[in-house]
Amino acid sequence: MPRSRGAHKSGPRRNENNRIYADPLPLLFSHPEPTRLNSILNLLGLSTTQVLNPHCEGYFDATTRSVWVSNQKDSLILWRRGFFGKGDLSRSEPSWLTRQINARKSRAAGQMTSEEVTAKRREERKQFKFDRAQAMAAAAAEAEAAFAEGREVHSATSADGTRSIPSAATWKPQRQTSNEGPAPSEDFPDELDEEPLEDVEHLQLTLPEAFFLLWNIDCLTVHDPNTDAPMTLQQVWNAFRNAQTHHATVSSFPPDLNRFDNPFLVNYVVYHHYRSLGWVIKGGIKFCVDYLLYKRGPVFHHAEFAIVVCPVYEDPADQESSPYDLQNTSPFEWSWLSTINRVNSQVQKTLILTYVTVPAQSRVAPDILSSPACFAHYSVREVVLKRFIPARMRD
Amino acid sequence: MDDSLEQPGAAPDPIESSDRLDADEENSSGDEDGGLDWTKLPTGAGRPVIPKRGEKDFEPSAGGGSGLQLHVLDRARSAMFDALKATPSASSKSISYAIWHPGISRAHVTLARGVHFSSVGHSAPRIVWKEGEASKIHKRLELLPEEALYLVERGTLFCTKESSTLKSNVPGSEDIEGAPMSVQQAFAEMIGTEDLSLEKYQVFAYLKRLGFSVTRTEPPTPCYPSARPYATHNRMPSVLQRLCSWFPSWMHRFRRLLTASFNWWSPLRLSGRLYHDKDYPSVFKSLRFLPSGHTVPLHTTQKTQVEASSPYKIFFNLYKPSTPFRKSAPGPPDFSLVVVNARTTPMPSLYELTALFDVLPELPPPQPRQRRSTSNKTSTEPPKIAPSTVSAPTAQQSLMCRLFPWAFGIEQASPWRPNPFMVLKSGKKQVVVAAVDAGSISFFRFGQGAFEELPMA
Amino acid sequence: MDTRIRLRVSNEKAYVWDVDDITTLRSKHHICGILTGTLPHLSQQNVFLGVPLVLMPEEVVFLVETELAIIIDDPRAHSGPSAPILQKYNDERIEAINLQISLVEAREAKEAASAGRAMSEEALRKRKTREQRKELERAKAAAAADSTESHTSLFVPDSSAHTSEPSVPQPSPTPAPTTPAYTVIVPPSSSSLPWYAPQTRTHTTLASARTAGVWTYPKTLHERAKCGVFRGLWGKGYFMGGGIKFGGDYLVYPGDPLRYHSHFVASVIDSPTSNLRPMEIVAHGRLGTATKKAHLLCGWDDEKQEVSYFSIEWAGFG
Amino acid sequence: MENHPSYPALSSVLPKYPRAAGALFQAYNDILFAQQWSDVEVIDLASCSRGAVKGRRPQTDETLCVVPCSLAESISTSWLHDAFKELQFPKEIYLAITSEDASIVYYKISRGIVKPPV
Repeated sequence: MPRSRGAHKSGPRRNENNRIYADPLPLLFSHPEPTRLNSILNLLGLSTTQVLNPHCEGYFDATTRSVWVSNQKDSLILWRRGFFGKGDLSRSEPSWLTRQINARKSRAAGQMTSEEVTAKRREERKQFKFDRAQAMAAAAAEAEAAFAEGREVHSATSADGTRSIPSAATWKPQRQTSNEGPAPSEDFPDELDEEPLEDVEHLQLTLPEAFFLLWNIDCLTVHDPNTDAPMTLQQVWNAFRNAQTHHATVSSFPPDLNRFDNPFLVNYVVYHHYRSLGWVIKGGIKFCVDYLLYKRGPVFHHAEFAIVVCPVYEDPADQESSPYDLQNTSPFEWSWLSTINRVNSQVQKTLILTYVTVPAQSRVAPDILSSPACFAHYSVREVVLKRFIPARMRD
Repeated sequence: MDDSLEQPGAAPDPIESSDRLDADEENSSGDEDGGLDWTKLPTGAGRPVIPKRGEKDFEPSAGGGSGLQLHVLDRARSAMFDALKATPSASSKSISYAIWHPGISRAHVTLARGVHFSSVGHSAPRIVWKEGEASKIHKRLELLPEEALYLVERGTLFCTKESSTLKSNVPGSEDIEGAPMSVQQAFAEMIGTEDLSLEKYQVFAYLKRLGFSVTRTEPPTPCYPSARPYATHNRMPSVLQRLCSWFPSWMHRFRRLLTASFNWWSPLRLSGRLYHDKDYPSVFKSLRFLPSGHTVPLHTTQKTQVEASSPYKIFFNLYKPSTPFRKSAPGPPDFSLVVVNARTTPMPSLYELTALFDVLPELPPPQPRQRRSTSNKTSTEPPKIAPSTVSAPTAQQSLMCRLFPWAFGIEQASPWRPNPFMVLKSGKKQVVVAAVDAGSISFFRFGQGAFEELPMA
Repeated sequence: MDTRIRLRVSNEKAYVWDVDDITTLRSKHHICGILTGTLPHLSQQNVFLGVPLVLMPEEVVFLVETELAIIIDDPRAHSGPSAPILQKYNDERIEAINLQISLVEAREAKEAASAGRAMSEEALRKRKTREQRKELERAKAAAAADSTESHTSLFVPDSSAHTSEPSVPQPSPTPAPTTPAYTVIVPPSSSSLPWYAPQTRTHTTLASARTAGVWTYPKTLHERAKCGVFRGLWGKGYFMGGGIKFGGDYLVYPGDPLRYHSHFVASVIDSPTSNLRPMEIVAHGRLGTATKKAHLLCGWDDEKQEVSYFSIEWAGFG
Repeated sequence: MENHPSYPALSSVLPKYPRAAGALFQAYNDILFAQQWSDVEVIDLASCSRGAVKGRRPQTDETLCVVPCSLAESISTSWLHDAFKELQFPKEIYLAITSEDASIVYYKISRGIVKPPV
C-alpha cells in the first residue's frame, strides 16, 4: 500500500470493497473442483479452468467519441471489474438515478439531499471567509487607530492581538443562513414525486478503453448506432481512427487515416501500456493532466501518478505535414512545467511525462496502419519529474 | 478516492505545508520572492535562527496605504536597504589575494588562506618568464571565473587585474600586481568567460552558499581534476555486453512481435484448452507486448538528433556538504546538474534527456523509507547516490538478469525489488536541471522512469 | 546632474550596484528586480541576498523607455588605470590602512596599560594563540550544532571547515609578522575606482544600446508582448515579480511585495489569435484557487499596442 | 445520440457545429441533469462555432452563461472576446471544459482585472 491514506476507511467497508472489486478484468476464471482427471490433465499441461467472458454491449457514438453502455448489468460489470468507463453524469460509477431517488426520498422526509449538503457546506465556507475578512479588517482598523494615537500596535493577525481572527478550526456557523432544505410539502407536490424517473445516464467508455476491452479480451461488442448491427474489429479499427477528425485542423479535413500520429493510436498505446502493467488508468482533467494511475482502483487509494502524454515525432517532417494538432509535442516552457507540477504535488501525485514515439512514415510503411500491427512500431517511456530542493539534499 | 481532491480549493496536503516551513526561498507557497521581512534579519553575531515570515496585508488601503501600512513598509524597506549597504571585507590576516588574467580566464592565487581552498581552485602548470632567465614551468593555484567571483563577492579574496606595468605596495601583500577589482568589475568581466553565464554563476553561488562543493563536469583544461565517474560504468564493454550487443534485451522482451505467430487481430488467445496459466497475472503478462522502456532504440532522423549546440550538457558536479571531498581527486558526484536560462530554453526534449541519461550511472535501489513519528518528509526524496554502491553486485545482477532473463527463470521481476513506488518515483537515473529566470532558480529532477520493470499485476 | 538610474549592463544582463539607486527604483518607481549577490556577513544562506540587483529584461526596457534609467556598457567602462593614478589610489589605501593600524595599536597599548602590567612579546604571542584556539573551538562547536539542527537552521556551516586538505601549491608570501591585522575592503561597486569611466559608455535610448550591441531585448514578438504587458500592469500601479516558478510570467502585487501578498499570477499571451489550450485554463484556475490568487491572462495586441485582461477563477460548482 | 432525451433541445445546434457537438452535448446534460439548473436553454454562439447554454443554478436568480469547449480544441483571447460580445458582455462566462471520458470542469472567466476574494 503506497500510503496509509486509505486506512481511515473502516475495516468492513474495505473488506466490502475488496470483495466487490476483487477482479481486475471483466474476464472471470472458474476453477473446477479438483478431481483426479483434472490433476492428470494439469500434469499434461492442459487446463480445465473455464474462462467466463461477460460479453458486454455498447454503442459507438461519434459525436462524443466514445462508446456508451446503457445496459445496467454491463455497466456494473465493466465498472466493478477493472474500473472501465465513467457515468456521464457522475464522478465515477453511474449513480445518477440512485442519487435522484435518494433526493426525492430526502425531500419527502424534509431532509437535505447530498447536493444540498454540499451546497450548504460551500455556503458556510463562504460565510467563514467573509467573517474572517471582517474580523481582520476590524483588527486592522483598530491597529490603525492605535497607530494614529501613538499607542502600541498589535499585529492584526498575531495571537497576542486583542481580537481573535476566526480560523477554519474555530469558526462555527452562527445561524443557518440559507439552504435549510426546502419544506417538504409545498414546493414538491406529491404527484410530481410519483412521476417515474427515467435513467438518462450511461457508462461512457473512451475509445482506448473500448478498444482494449474489445481487441484484447474480447468482452465487449460495439454496435453501429445507425444500423444497430455489431461492428467487426476491422470496422471498429477504422471508425475509432476516423472519429479523431475534431483534432484535425480545418484546412485538411478530412484527415488521412493512414497516419501514425492519429490521436486514437497515440492514446491507445499509452492506455494499453499502463493497463498491461496492471494499473487502473483514468482521465486526469481535474488535475490538468491526461491520465491518473491507480494501483488497484479509485475506490481503494488516491492516484499515485499523474501522466502527461508527450508524443514525439521521429521525423519532424511528419509533424509539419500533420493534419492533427497534437498537444505536448514540443518541450514545455518552464512556467508550464511548474504549473502542472505544482498542481499535482499539492495533491501528492508524482508527475510523469510519458513519451510516445510516433514512427516516421519514412521508416515504417504506412500500409501497416491497416491493422493493429502498427502498434509494434511505437514505443513508450517515462520521465519522472520532481522538484529538487538543494537545501534538503545536504545530507 | 480522488473525489475530495478534485475541487481546486482542496486543502493543501501536509507535505506541502512542511515545504512551507522550509526557510528557504525554495518555498512553494507562493509569493515569497522579494517579499521577505528584512526587519527580521538577524543583525548581531551568533547563530541566527530562521526569521519568521512577516505578516503581510492583502492590499494597501485606498490612496497607496494607510498611515500604519506606510510606516511598516518604511521600516521594512530601511531594514532592507541598510543590510544592502554592508561592504565585503575581511581581516588582513585571513584575506586571500589573486590576479585575474583575462587572457586565460583564470585568477592566479598568490596568497591562499582559509577553508575555501579545500574545495576551490586547481593546480595548473604555467610557463613563467623571468627577466634574464629562460622560461620555466611553474605549478600554481588557479581559480575558474565562478570560483574567483564567488570569493570576491563574499569578501574573502582581493583580486587585481593583470597588468605588466602596475605594481602595488600595500603592506603585507608586496607582490600584488595590477589594479584592484571591484565586485562590480568582477561581475562585468569574469562572467561571459570560460563558458560561464550569469545563470550558471547564480546556480554555483546558490549551491556554494548552502555548503555544496561544486565542480565542472567537463574539465576546461586537462590539468583540471575530473571526476569522470561514469567511464568505467558505460564505456568498458564487458565480455557479457559484447556477447549481447547483437541481441539487445528489448528485442528479447518483444520477440513475440517479431515472430509470424503473433496474430495482430487477436493478440490474446484464452479460449484454447492448452492455455496453461489461466489467471490474471498471466493475462496481464501476455498483454505486455508493446515496446516500452528506455532500452528500446529511439529512432531519429537527422533533424531530431540532439544538436551539438544543445544547452543540455551536464555542467556542474555536486557534492553534498556531508560527502568527503578531495578536490585533487573528486569521486563520483552526488548529483549532476544542467543549468539553463529559463527564458530562452524550454525543458529538455526526449532526445536531449536520452543523451543526458546515456552518460549517467544507474542508481542503486532507493533505501527503505525511514519511518518517523512526526513527519515523513524524506519519503519522497530521491535516494542518496552512494558512490561506493554504484558498481555493487546488485547493479551487476540486475544487468545480468535483464540481459539473460530466461537464464534466471524470470521475465520482468528482477532481484531489485524494494518498495516499487519508491523506485518508480525516483527513476533509475537522475539529472538535475536548474532553470534560471532573471535570478530566480527552479531546480527540477528528471528521473529515467522504469514502469515497465515493475508491473503492478 | 543626470538623476537617472544607472543600469550597468554586461553580457546583456542589467545590474544595479548603487544602493541608493535600488532604493529609488523600489520606493519611487515600483521596480523590484532580484537581489542576487551574497550578503557579506550572512554568506551561508540564500534567503536574504545582497547587491547586485539584477533586473528582468522587461524592467530594463520599461525604465529606459520612460527615461528613468540609462544603460552603461560596463565592461568598456572599466578601463585600466594609468600608473600615476593607480599609485595615487594605492597611496590613499596605504594611508587608510596605516591609520587603521595606528588606531588599533593605540587601543591595544591602552588596554595593555590599563591591565596594569606590560606584557612581554612572548606573553602576547601566547595569549594570541590561546585566543585563536578558543575561537576555533567556538567555531567548530557552532558548526557542529548547525549540522545537527540543519532543519531549523538557515545558516549553513562552512563544510570545508571539516576537511582541511592543504591547497596544492601553498603560495609562499606571508605578511610580515610585525604588521598588525587590519580590515581589507573589497570595493563592491566600481564608483570608488578613479579609473572607472561610465560617462563615456552611456546609452540613453534602447536604439543606441541596440546599435552598439549592448542591449538587444526585445527581439521577438513574445519579448515585445512581455514588455507591453509589463508596462500595462505597471501603469495600473502594480508591482511585478518573476512568475516562472509560480506558473506564469509575473506575480502581480497590489503594493510593495515586502508588505503585500500577490493577487495574481499573470501569463502573457503573444497575440489575440495565439493558441490557448483549455488545459491551461484548468491548470491556472486550479493553481490560483489553491493559492488564493486569481490567474490573469494578459493578451497582447502588437498592432494596437494594447493589453486585454481576462481573470480566471474556479466556477465553484461542477 | 438521437434517442437521448436531451437531443430534441439540441437538435438545432448540434449538426450545425459538428466539431463542438460533443462538448455541447456533454455540458448541456451535466448542467441539466447533474447540476440541476433551471430554465436551461441552448443558444447559438456563431462567433465561436458552437452552441452555448444559459440557465440558473438551483435556488439562485441570476442567469449564467456557459460556453462549452473540448480539451482537444485550441481557443484564444479573441475567441473569449467574441464569446463575451455575442453574449452581450455578461459579468462573466463559465467555460465548461469537457474530456472524452465524460469528465467536465467549469472555470469562471471575467473580463479585465478582477482581484481574488480576500
